[in-house]
Amino acid sequence: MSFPILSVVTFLPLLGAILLIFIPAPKKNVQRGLALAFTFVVFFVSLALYFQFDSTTPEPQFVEKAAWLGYGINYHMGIDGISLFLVLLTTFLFPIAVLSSWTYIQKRVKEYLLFMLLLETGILGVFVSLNLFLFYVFWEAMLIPMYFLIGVWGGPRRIYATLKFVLMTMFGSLLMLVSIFVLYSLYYKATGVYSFNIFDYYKMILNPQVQGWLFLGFGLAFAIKVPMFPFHTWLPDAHVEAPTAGSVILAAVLLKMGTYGFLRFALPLFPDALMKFLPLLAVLSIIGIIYGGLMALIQKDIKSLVAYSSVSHMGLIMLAVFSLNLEGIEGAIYQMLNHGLSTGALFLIVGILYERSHTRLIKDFGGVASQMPVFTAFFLVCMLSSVGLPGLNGFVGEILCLFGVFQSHKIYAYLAITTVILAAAYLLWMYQRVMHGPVKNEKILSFKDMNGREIAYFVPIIIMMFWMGVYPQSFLRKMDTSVNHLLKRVRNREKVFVREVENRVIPWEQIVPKKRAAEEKKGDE
Amino acid sequence: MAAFLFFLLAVTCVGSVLAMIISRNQAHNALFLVLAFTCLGGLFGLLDAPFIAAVQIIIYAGAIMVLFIFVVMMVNLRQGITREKKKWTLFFSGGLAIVLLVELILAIRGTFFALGRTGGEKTGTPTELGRLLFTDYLYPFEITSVLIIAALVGAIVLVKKGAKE
Amino acid sequence: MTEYFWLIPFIPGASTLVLAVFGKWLPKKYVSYQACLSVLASFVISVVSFLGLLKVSPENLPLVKTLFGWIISGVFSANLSFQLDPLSTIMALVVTGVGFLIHVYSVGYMAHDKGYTRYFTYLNLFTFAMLILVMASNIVLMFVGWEGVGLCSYLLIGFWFEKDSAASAGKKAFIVNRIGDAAFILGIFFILINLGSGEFRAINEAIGGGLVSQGLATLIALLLFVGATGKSAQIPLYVWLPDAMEGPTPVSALIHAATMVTAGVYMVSRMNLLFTLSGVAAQVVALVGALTAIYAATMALTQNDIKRVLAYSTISQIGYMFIGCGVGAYAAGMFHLYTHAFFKSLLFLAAGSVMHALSGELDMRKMGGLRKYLPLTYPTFLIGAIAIAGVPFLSGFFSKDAILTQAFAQRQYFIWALGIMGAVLTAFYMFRLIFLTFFGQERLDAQARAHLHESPRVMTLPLVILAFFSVLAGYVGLPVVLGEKANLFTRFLEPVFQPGHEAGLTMSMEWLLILISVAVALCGIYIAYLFYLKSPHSPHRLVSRFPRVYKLLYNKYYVDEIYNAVFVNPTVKGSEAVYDNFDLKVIDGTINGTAAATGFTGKALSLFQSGLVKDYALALLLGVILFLGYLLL
Amino acid sequence: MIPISYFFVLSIVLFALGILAFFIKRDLITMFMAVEIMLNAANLAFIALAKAAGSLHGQVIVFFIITVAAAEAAVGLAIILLVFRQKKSIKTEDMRLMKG
Amino acid sequence: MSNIAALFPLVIIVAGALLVLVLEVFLKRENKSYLGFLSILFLIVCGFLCVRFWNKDYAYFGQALFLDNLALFLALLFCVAVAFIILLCLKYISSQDANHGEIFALLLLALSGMMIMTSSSDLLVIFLGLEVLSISCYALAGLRRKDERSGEAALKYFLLGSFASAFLVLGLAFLYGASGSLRIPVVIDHFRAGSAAGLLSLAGLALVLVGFGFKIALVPFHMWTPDVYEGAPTPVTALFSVGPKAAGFAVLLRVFLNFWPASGETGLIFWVLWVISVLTMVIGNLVALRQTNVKRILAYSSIAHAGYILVAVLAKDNASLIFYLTAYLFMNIGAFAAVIGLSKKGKEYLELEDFAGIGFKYPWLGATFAIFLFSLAGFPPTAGFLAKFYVFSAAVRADLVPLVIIGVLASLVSVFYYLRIIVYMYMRDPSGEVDIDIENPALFLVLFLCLYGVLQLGIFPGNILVLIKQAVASLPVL
Repeated sequence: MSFPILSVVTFLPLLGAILLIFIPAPKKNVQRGLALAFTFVVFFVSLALYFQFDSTTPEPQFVEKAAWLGYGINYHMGIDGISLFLVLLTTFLFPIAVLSSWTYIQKRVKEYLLFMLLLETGILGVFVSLNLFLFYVFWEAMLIPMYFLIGVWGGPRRIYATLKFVLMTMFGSLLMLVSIFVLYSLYYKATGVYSFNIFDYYKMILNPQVQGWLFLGFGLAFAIKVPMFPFHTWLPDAHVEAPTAGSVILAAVLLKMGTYGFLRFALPLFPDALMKFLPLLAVLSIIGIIYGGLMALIQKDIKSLVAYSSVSHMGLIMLAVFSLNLEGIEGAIYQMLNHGLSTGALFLIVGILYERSHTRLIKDFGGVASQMPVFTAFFLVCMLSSVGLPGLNGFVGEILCLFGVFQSHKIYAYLAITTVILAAAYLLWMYQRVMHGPVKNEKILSFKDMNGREIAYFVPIIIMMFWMGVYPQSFLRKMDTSVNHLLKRVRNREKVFVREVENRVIPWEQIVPKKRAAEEKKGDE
Repeated sequence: MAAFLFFLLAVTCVGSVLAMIISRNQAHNALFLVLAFTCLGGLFGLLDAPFIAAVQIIIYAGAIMVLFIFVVMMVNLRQGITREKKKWTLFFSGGLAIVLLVELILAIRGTFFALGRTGGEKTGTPTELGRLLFTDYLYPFEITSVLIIAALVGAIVLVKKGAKE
Repeated sequence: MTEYFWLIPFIPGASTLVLAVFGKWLPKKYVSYQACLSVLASFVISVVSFLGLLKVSPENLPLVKTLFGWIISGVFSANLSFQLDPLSTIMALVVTGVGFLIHVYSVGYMAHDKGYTRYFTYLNLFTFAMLILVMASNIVLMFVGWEGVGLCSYLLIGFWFEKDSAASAGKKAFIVNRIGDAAFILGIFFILINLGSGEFRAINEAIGGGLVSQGLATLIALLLFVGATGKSAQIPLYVWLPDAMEGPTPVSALIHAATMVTAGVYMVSRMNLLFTLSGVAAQVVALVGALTAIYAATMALTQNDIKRVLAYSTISQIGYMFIGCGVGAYAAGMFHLYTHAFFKSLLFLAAGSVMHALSGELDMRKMGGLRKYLPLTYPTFLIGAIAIAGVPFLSGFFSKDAILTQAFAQRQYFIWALGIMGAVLTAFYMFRLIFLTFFGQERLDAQARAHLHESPRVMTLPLVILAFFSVLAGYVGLPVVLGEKANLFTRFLEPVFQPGHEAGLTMSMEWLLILISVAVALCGIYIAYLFYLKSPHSPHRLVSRFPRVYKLLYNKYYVDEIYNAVFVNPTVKGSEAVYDNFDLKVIDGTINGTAAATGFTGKALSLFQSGLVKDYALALLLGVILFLGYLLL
Repeated sequence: MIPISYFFVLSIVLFALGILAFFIKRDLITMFMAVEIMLNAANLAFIALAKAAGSLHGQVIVFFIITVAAAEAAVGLAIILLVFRQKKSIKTEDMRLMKG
Repeated sequence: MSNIAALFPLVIIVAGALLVLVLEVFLKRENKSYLGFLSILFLIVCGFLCVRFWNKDYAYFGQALFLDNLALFLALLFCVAVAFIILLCLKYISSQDANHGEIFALLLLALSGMMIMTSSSDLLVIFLGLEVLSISCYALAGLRRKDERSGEAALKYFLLGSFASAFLVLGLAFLYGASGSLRIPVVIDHFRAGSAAGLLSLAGLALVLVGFGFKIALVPFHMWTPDVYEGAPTPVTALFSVGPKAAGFAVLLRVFLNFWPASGETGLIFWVLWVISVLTMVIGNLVALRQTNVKRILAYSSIAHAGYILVAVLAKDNASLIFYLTAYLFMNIGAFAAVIGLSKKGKEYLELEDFAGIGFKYPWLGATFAIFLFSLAGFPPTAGFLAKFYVFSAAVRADLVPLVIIGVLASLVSVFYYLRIIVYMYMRDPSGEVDIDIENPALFLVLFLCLYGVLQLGIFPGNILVLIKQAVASLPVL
């Protein structure tokens, strides 16, 4: 790859932000247009990643490496089957986010868009960097724009929410920083070479004691980000207060950084520690699933309801990650994308309602469906995709996750399956209270149905939902090699979760194409 | 004889310091201080440092104390200022001072006996010191000039009557 | 053109897509044509493929068409692939056939509804999903259809969402179904892991190859059956079906009588090897079926709402089907499913027509003596009633009799007994319905009375056709007594159901059983006649005799109330309590508490910053002393 | 001849007394005097040690320290004067505009 | 090599000071600022010399004065800092009536003091340098003669300073008594030998440490800091927070870094410093939490930063220490510059409430201030992050993991109060009465330069790192 596509994708938004500075404040539409244009370009460029991605090699691709500060601190980027789709998800959602805040944000548009663009750069950087230092830089830098987005354009309790968000996240990530230092010095002492290169660290075999501590350091940071059960309370606050686009990005992409962190760092670096903590983590995830679901059931604010539903969904994703088998992890990654789409979409829905009614309390709605038929249709699809209805994206991820869990621990699966019921319960109930029944008050009578812009940014999401639900092959196949590779790395030190092919009936010939069957074997040896 | 002199000076010195602590009148304090410093000068003399002794008496007992007196006069408070009333501060600081004393004694106890009754017989005559001052200690000597400029400027800028004052 | 059978689901699917996207701009007339014709088209194809299937030799069955790999990851693999075999063909025929008629009926019934297009979109979508369900060649895809029909039932029940009751009913249906589905998914997982594939052929081969232990079979079978109880409204998950009557009547006819609710039966028959392999599961199925049959029937006795009566009767009839499957007479079960599809949808549509006539009146106490006003509705309704009551020479008689005979033959006397009792009740409540509605004096209120009219042709025509089938459909499955080869239906299904060891019953025994069931039916009808025509006051006497029993039945055994008290309310209340006391107080409390404590410490420390030089010096001195002290000691 | 260590001890005693005075007195001028005492105590130590070491360096250093003391005195008294002009007081406890 | 040239930088600065003093007499009040430009001129010359002398290792007066790369680098740093301060003063002195030309002279003298401190290996010289610095600082603190706070600040600084230096002198006496000299090499050799007078010299070392600890505001010798910072004229405060700290740490580097290998007794000092750095980080940050005066907040934050830097000392990582000082110089002076910017004639806005909403009202001022705060809080991609990063990673490499954990948690606390300022600037509605005269090119020049420094050091510090490596190369590596 001569063309530094990853750098371009990552830093184009930054460029846009810089340009934005020079547009005079009154020209709001120019600013919006510029931001939109940049996010679009980024998206189209990033599409190239998908098409040129070579799904046969687990090695990182589109690699860019350049010396930076020395002492192992390099500018090192690259993506594999795991990060590819997270990058795409990000670039896909940002134009939508910008569009969604076209009229929603009226004051300080310029700064708002500025921070959105900065945020995109930060997030993309996290997903593409292979150098731990670079990763951490983006991981932290990303907080700043989010801090402003919530704090400046947020709701009444925005300051509390944003400080809580930043401080809790930093609490985790600072401890992670310490662990990174320890890794760094360990590697140095072991080899006499300074390196932050994640692949160098993969080569290290640490003693379980150390692994345990380091895993705690990393794990805490990611667990807070995800967020896993006891660390989840920043999420509802942040979501409720954040502006629509903020919530969308927060739910759709930021949370994935936690799960991604587990996949990229915590699992392969500290397999022994992972095995030690696995039960704890699994239990926490399960609690998250059920707890989140129950809390969502009784929320009075739609946004916090969706927020708690994310807690539940992310719990399932984490559980699937910890199932440590191909199905589970592919399901987890797939579910990350789904959650990104459907939860993001749900927040957009809430945003649309909010723009019309300036309230998010469920009790203030009722009978909206009769006023806004088109909106109803979109809402319905998004909700169902979040419920995990077959034919829509949610189902594919959910069933793979559950299947993976089921394979490693039946009991976990029995508990996790409740999400199927809970999700239906809280979402349908909310949907009924908001959309159905007689028209609640005359305010609702004045609601206008979705306008062209809103439809315009919803259609792509809906299309993606169906596509991912009907033809997941086009995504799953790109992950196989990378995930297998990851699993090999985890299992090489730990045999517990290795599944031999022998004790299974070889799948029906037509089902598994020969090539995949071969890979499957490779994966398991 | 020397011993008598030493004890005399030491006692006067300490005594005058104590007196200074007790008295509430700055002017008296200043005078007590002059006395103490003079005694110190004497002690320096006992330690074969006649030149320093002279400097001590001239600069301190002379210059600095005069400065003090001036200030005292400018400030010129009718009634003196009693000592600290906050019991807490008093006892605490007193205690700490004693502790420090003990600690420092402990610190020097190693050298206490190491130090012979008499050191070398070098006497700090002006010529001797002058030679040192302009050879080994030339640089510090230069620096002191800077130091004094700084002090000068500082003092002036702080208390000079500005145009509109 | 049999090989194009995979088109069957996709024609309504395509129609759905068109209606969903462009429906806003399409004229009503066009909508109705497209909707009906799409279903008709798939019906035609089904017929063609059925005829084609007759020519295929059993060992080449089933025909499979794989479109593409759908979800494939590791061991988890599911294709988008359809299969054609007698079972799926019959289902396809029923779905498309009855479906078509109901579409046509709906054109009239919904003519004046503002959600016309939406309605047909849903209806097509349902047909699509249902066809996927019945034609899927692997269990995962089947689950897709399974959920899909669930969704459609949700949408159609809540079709008039302005009514809170309708909305809640839809939600209830979906969630209750979800409970079953959770178990279903687990069943799927077990199959995938232990049998290596979800393809029905693979499953059958695995079972045939003895790869499945009995215990495992039982486990899977039971899990799947839990799913079935949800979808097919059996104990304990039947509660949603009565409420489902909130939906438009044709919907009740199509989804909640003819097709969707019988999906469970279809699934069990599809998995017949599994259930047979584990005797226990089959036993459970039979028992649940029998209990449901009688239980629902009792509840049907006291209802005054036409559609609810029919709903309970549906539940109980499905119970019969499960009895059939449970006792190993899958063919009989399917046979009853097939006949039931006709007469039950007939009944619903007729009921719908009655409502239509009475401008939406449902309460039987406000009807009576309608037979002269509804010249076409009345006879068709009657036919349906006779058919379901099990009067000889109508379809219902043959199928129900086949089931009961098999039950008896398998020495399931208890089950059989329950079945017989159920039969009495069935006959009774059906004719109670008839008598209250069409006979006796008129109890209509004025305005309903004012524009009382027979339904338009487009609605009555389907009634007639369905009535026709309700009479004749049974003759494809005559009882054994009329000759070994008499039962074409069973023979047609033989490739799917390995011929269960045919009951070694003597002819005389068979005849006896038949007589019994006939007698039962007739006496049921007679009691109804006594109660509701001869001496209209006897019911009240009975009620006043056993007020408790009546109240119990009238309130449907308080099951809804119990479920609410035991499951729903505790969940909600508990969650609220946890949210207030744990989430906000404990977790958030900890976080905010930490923050506050830190701030407080800072405040406290800043008190030392008193502004007094001496205190500062004191601190310095203290530092020096500690420092020295540490060094010296 | 008197043991040099006596001088040494004396210097430390003076130092401690200086500290004591610093804390006991309430007027800035005398407090500053106390600091001067501490400095001189240090000087005495220097001289004594120089004597012990038999070198003159100590004395030269003391010379410098005296200069420093003088300089400090100049600035210090200027500051005290400044403060007195502002507050019309030289009590320490009046010097707490800023705290916390 | 011995060369009279080694004196030049110092001489130039002092000469500058004198010239300023002379001219001050002839200038009218309104164009005192010429003096500022004049002194900047001298600074530039001095800086130029420092650059020229790089790698030359000139020395004079034996070891009493030598310009190794470290000394030069620091001198350069001080020149930059003082230049910034002077730029900030230009408008400030006239608008906040501290309108004395002498201020520039004093600044230059303070600079000379710092240079003396950092370019000598003779404790006596260092002490004298320190005194030059202190005395000019005392004067500078009191410059706003109309303002009681200023006077009070000067007083507190002076009293406590002289109190502390008394301890320093006693410490020197002890060291002298133990080793017979104040030349650092001699003292060290003596330590290495570990003679009978071990305790004496150890106590001496401790007392000297106290003296310097006072200058760099280590807990518990920090009490003066907040009050003095609050009272002193803001540009001067900026200098206080950077100059003396850096000089003091440089001395620590020279004097104490060399003692570590002689473990045993001096090992004790290591642990004392460990405790002190913990206290400094924790207390500095905690007390800052509830402050409402921005200058005070920055004061406490500077205490906390001293703690971080001390971690570098403990980690014996000279390079990261110097880098931290450099980064800190830019971000802290920048922050103070922003604070100064928020003032109008005769009025400075220093309370948090005054900052409400200014972020959007004065976008450039607000944005730069925000960036400096983020840098102080240690967010990437700013110098502050990289500085903390180097220090803490060095500390981990030196197996000080617990210290580092405490450090990062302390900095988490710090994040809160830095962000609190930003909360006021951007997330509160402006409180009407704040209006400032934005006409201050010099200030914006400083802001811009600091911003540049912060980002350059945060993203591409390459060259600076090379320089720093060369600078610390001259230190004995142990």
